[in-house]
Amino acid sequence: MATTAHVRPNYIMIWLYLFVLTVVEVAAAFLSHIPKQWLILILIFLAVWKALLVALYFMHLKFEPWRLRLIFLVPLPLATILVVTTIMENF
Amino acid sequence: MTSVAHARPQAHDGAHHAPMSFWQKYIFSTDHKIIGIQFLFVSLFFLLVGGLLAIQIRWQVGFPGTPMPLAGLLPESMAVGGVILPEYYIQLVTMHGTFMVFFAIMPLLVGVYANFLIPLKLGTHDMAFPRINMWSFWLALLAGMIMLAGFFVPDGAARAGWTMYAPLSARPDLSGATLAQQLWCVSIVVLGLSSVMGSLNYITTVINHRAPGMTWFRMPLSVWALFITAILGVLALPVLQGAAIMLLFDQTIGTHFFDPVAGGQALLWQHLFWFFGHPEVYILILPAMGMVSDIVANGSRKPIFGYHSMVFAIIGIAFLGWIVWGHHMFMSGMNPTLGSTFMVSTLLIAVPSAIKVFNWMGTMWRGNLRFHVPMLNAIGFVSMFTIGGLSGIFMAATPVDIPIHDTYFIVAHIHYVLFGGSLFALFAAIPYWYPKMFGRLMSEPLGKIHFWLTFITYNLVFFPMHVIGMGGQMRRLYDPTIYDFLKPQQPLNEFISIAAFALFAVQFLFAFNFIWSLWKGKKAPQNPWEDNGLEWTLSNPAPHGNWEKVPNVYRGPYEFSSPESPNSDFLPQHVKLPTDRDPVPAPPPAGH
Amino acid sequence: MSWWLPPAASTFAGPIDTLFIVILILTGIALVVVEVGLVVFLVRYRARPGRKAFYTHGSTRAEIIWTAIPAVTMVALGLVSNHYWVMMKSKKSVPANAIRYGVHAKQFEWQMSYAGADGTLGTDDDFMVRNQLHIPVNQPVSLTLTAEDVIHSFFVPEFRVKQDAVPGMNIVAWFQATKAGEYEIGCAELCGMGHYKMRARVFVHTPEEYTAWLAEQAAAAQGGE
Amino acid sequence: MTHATAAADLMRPPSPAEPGAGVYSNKLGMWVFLASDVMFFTALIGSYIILRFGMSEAWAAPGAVLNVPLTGFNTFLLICSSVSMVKAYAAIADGKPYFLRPVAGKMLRDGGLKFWLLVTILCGAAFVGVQVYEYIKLVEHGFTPAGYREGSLIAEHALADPVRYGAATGAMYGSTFFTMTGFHGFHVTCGVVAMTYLYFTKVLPEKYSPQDYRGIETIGLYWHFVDLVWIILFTIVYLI
Ligand code: HEA
Ligand code: HEA
Ligand code: CUA
Ligand SMILES: [Cu+2]
Repeated sequence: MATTAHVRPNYIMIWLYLFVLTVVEVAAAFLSHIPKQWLILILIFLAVWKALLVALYFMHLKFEPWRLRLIFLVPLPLATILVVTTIMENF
Repeated sequence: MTSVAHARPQAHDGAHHAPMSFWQKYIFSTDHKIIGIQFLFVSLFFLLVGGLLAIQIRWQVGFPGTPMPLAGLLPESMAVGGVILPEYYIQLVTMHGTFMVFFAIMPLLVGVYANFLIPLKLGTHDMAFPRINMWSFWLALLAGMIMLAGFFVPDGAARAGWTMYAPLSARPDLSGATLAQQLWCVSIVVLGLSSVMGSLNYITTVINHRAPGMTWFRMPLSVWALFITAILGVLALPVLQGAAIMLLFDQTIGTHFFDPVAGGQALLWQHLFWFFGHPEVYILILPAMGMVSDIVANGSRKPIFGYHSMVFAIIGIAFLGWIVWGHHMFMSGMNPTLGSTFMVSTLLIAVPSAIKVFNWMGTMWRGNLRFHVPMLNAIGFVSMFTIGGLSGIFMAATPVDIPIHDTYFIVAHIHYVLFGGSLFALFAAIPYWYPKMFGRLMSEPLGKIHFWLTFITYNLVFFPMHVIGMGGQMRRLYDPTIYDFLKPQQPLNEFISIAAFALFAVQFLFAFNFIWSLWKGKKAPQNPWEDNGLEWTLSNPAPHGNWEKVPNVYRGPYEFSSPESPNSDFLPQHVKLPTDRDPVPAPPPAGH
Repeated sequence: MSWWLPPAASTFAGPIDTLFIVILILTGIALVVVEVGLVVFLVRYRARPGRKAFYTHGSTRAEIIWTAIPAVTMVALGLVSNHYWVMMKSKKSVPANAIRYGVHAKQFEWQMSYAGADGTLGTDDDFMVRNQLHIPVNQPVSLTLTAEDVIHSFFVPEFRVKQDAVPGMNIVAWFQATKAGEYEIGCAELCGMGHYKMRARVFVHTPEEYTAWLAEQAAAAQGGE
Repeated sequence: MTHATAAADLMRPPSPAEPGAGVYSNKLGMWVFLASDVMFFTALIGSYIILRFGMSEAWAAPGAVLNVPLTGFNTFLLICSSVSMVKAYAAIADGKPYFLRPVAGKMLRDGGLKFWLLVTILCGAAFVGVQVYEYIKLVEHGFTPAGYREGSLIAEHALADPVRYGAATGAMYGSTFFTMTGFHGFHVTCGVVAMTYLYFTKVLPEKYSPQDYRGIETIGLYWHFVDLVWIILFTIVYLI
C-alpha cells in the first residue's frame, strides 16, 4: 500500500509545530511592536507555513504523485489572478 | 461527502443487477444514461420556456404599445390590456437569459452529453460516483423549479438582467422585486452545487475509468472537450455561488458587500460574476465544439485534421478564458490599464479558435461528405460560430466596444455564438445520439427541413441585430421608439420580430420530430452512422451497465477511410487488426 | 435608417470608425475564407459512389500558417487599438483645457451641473439643469460621472461616448464635439423599470450661443435663490 | 438499488497502460471537490481582501471587537481535531479499529480508529459550539452582519474610539466577518455530520480494514482542508 510505503511522519510533532506557530502568531499580533506592514507580512508568512504543514503532512500531499498535487495547485493561480486584478481597481 | 465516503467496495466487475421497479429505473436512477435522458427532457422544457419568453420580448420590441395576442392570460402586474409593462419586460429579458444559459444550454450540453457520452465513449460501466450523479440531476431540477417560481410570486420575477448587476439586484426598493431576486440567488447556489457534483464526477471518470487501451490521446474530442469543460465548471461555478451568496446576504441579512454607501463595491459583483461568466460561456461552447468535431469527422469520412492541435486548442481556449473576464467591463469604470490587458488576452482567443475552425475545414477538405442531419447542423455550427466569434473581435477591440457595448450588436453576438453555436451543435448531437438513447432514429427528411428553415430564419432574426446595434439601440430597452435616433430603425425591428416568430414556429418541427420518433421513428441499426466510437459496439438503446466486458481499445476514434481497412471506410476503436497488440493490464490503484 | 454607425459628431468618431472598418475588413476576409471555403468543399467533396476520402491526419505546416496569421494580426490590432483606448479613456489623457461638468445619474434622470460664474465646479454657485447638457462645439469637455442609486451608463451614439456611472465612484469621461446641434443621451445600462425612458439631451452650441446660454442660466440660478 | 453496480465501478481499476491519477476514485474525487472549494473560498476571502484594500479608513484593530483568546482556543481545538483525524487514519491503516489498547498493563496508551475519530468528532462539535457562542455574544454586544448595531455597546465604543473600533468600516467588517466565518463553520458542521454518520454506519460496525479505509482517508482530506482554511481565516480575520 502506497501510503504505508513511505515513512510516516510523526503527527504529534507536527501538531506541536502547529501549536507553537499559532502561539507565535498571536504573540506577534498582540505583544510585539512590529510596524504594521511588517507584521502583516510575518503573519501571512506564518499562516502559509502552517497551511503547508497541514497540506503536506496531514493531507499527505508530500507523498502523492505530481498528477494529484496538480489538482490542488491549479486553482491557486486563478485565485491570485482574480484578487490581484480586482485590487488594482483601486489604483 | 457521505456519498463519496461510504460506497462499499466489492471486488467484481461487469453488469449484473436484480430487476428494478419503474421508480428505481427511470426516476431515482443512478444509471448515467437515464440521468442524461432525464436532463434532456428537463432542459428541453426549459428551452421551450426560454423560447416563450423570447417571443414576448420580440413582440414588445417589434410592436411596442400594441396588445400582444394571448396577453389576456397574463395578470395585471405583467400586462395591462394586453400591453406588456416595462417591469414585466425586464423580467422577460432577465429570465430569458437566465433560463437559456443556466437551464437550457448548459444542462443540454453538460448535463445530457457529459453524462451520456463520457462512460459510453470511454468504455466504462457508469460514472465514478453514480449517486452523486443522481443528486446532480435532482438539484438541477430543483434549481430550475426555484427559478421558475419567480414568475409566480407576488412581485414578479427577477429583473436585473441575467448578469444581476448590483446594486440594482441587491436593493428591492430600487428594482421593485424582493422575493424573486432572492429566489434567483438561491436557485443559482443550488445549480452551482449540482454543477460541481456533476463536474467532479466527469473529471474523476475521465481520469480513472477509461477502458483498457483508451489513452489520453485516443479519447474522442467530445470527451476531451467535456473533460476540460468539467474543469472549468468545477472551478468557475463556486465563484458564482460565493457571489450569489453575498448578494443574497445583501438582500436578506443586511450585509453591504455591493452597497457603496456602506463601503461596499458595485464593481466587485461584476468582477466576480464575469470571472465566472467568461469561463461559463466557454462551458457553453467547448462541448459543442467537441461533439461537432466527432460529427464532422464522421460526416467527412476522414480523420479529424490535426487531432493534437485540436486538443491543445481546447485547453488553450479554456486557459485563456480565465484571464479575459474584464472585456465585459470595458465601459464599467474599471481601471483603463486593466482594459488594455484584457483586450490583448481577449484578442488572443481568436488564435486557438482559428485552429479549431480551420481544422474543421481541413477535415472536410478532400473528404467524402455525407449530409446527414447531424452533419448539416454541424456545418451550420461551423459557419455560424465563425460569425459570432468574429463579431467578438469588434467588441474585444476596446475603442470599437465604446459605441457597441450594451447594444443589440452584443445581442447579435450572443445569439450567434449561443444559438448559431451551441444550439446548432445540439441540433446535430440530439439526432446523432438519439438511437443510442431511444433505439430509434429521428426522421431525416423532417430534420433536413428543420435545419434549412432554422438556418434561414435564424439568420434573418439575428443578422440584422448587428445593424440595429450599430445604430445604437441599447439592450434591455422596453421601447426603442422613445428615442428619436432609434425611430428610423423600427421597421427593421418589426422585421426581426416577424422572423423570430417564424424561427420559434419552426422549432416545433424539431419538437414534433423528437417526440414522434420516440414511438414511431425507424428502428436504428446497431451503428447507423458507421462510426468508430465505443458506444456503437452496444445495442440501441444502450443496456443498463453498458458492457458485460469492456472492449479493448486499439486506436483513436477518427480512423475513417484508413488504408488498413480496405473494405469499409471506417475502423472502429475496438477492432483488433493482426498488427495490434493488446493493452497491458496495469496494477490496480495503490492500497486497494 | 443608416445601416451604419450614427453620423459622427466628435473627435473620437474618426479613429473608432476607422478601426471599425479595419476590423470589418480583417474579419470580412476571415469570414469569406471560411464561408466560401465551406461551400466549395461541400460541393466538391460531397459523397459520390465509389469515392474514398483522402486519408490524412493533418499538416503541421498548414496549421502553423493558420495559427501564425491570426496571432500576428491580433497582436497588431491590439497595439493599434490600445493607442486610441488610452487616448479616450485614460485619466491622464483628459486635456488640461477641458471644460468640466458634473453628471449625476439617478433613477431615472440625469442631473447636469455647471460651474457657475466663478468657472470652477464644486463651488457654491454651481447650478444644475435636469436632463440637459449644454456644451460648446470644438472644445474638449470632461464629465465627472456619479450615480445616486444604481449603475447607469452615459451614452451619446453620435459622439461615440459611453461610460458607466457607478454609485460610489467618480468616473471622468471626456470628448470633443465637432458639430453643433442637438443630440440624445441614452442610458445604456439596465437600471430598473424606467431604464428605457432615461433619456436626456446634449446641446452643442457655437461659442457665442454657449456664453449667452451660460449667462442666462447663471442669472436665473442667482435670481431663483 | 443499483448499489451493486455502483460499488463495482468504484473498485474498477483505472485502465491499463494509462494509470489515471494513480489513486482510487473517491480520493481523486475529493481532491477535485477541494479544488472547487478553494474557488468558493476565493470568492469569499478574495472579496474580503478586495473590500478591505478598497477602504481608505482603518479597519477595527485586532481584538477590539472580536474575542481573540476564545477563538485562539477554538483554533487549538481544530488543530487537535486535525491531528486526531490523521491518527485515526494511521490507526486503521495499521489495522487498529479499537477504542483503547492496553499497553504494558496500562490502558490509554494508544487508541485506534474508534478512539481517534471520536476525538475528532468531539473537537469539531466543540468548535462549532464555541463559534455559535461567539456569534451570540457578538450579536448581543451589537456586532452584526450589518455592522455595529445602533445604540449597542460596540457602537458606543466605536463612537468613543473611532479608530480602534473602525467606526467607518464597521458595516464591511460585519459583512465579511460573518460570511467568511459562517461558511467555514458550515463546512465544519457538514464534516461533523458526515463523520458522525460514518461513525455509526461504518466505524462502530468495524467495516473498515487496512485493505479498505477509503471513507476515512477521504473524509480526512476534507477535514484537514477545513482546518487549513481556518488557519488562513484566523490569521487574516482575527490577527491582521
Ligand atoms: C458560447 C458563448 C460565447 C463564446 C464562444 C464567445 C466568444 C467570444 N466572445 Fe463573447 N459573449 C458571450 C458569449 C460568448 N462569447 C455572451 C453571452 C456575451 C454577453 C454577456 C452579456 O453582457 O449579457 C458576450 C460578450 C462578449 C464581450 C463583451 C461585449 C460588451 O458587453 O461590450 C466581448 C468583448 O470582448 C466578447 C468577446 C468574445 C470573443 C473575442 C470571443 C472569442 O472566443 C471568439 C473567437 C472566435 C473567432 C475569432 C472566430 C473563428 C476564428 C477564425 C475564423 C480565425 C480568423 C479570425 C481572425 C484573424 C480574427 N464577448
Ligand atoms: C442559448 C441561449 C439563447 C437562445 C437559444 C436565445 C434565443 C432567442 N433569443 Fe435570446 N438571449 C440570450 C440567450 C439566448 N437567446 C441571452 C443570454 C440574452 C441576454 C439577456 C440579458 O440581457 O440579460 C438574450 C437576450 C435576447 C434579446 C435582447 C433583449 C433585450 O436586451 O432587450 C432578444 C431580443 O430580441 C432575444 C431574442 C431571442 C430570440 C428571438 C430567440 C429565439 O431563437 C428563440 C427560439 C425558440 C427556441 C429556441 C425554443 C425552441 C424549443 C422548443 C420548441 C422546445 C422543444 C421541446 C421538445 C423537443 C420537448 N434574446
Ligand atoms: Cu439609467 Cu438605464
Ligand atoms: Cu466574455
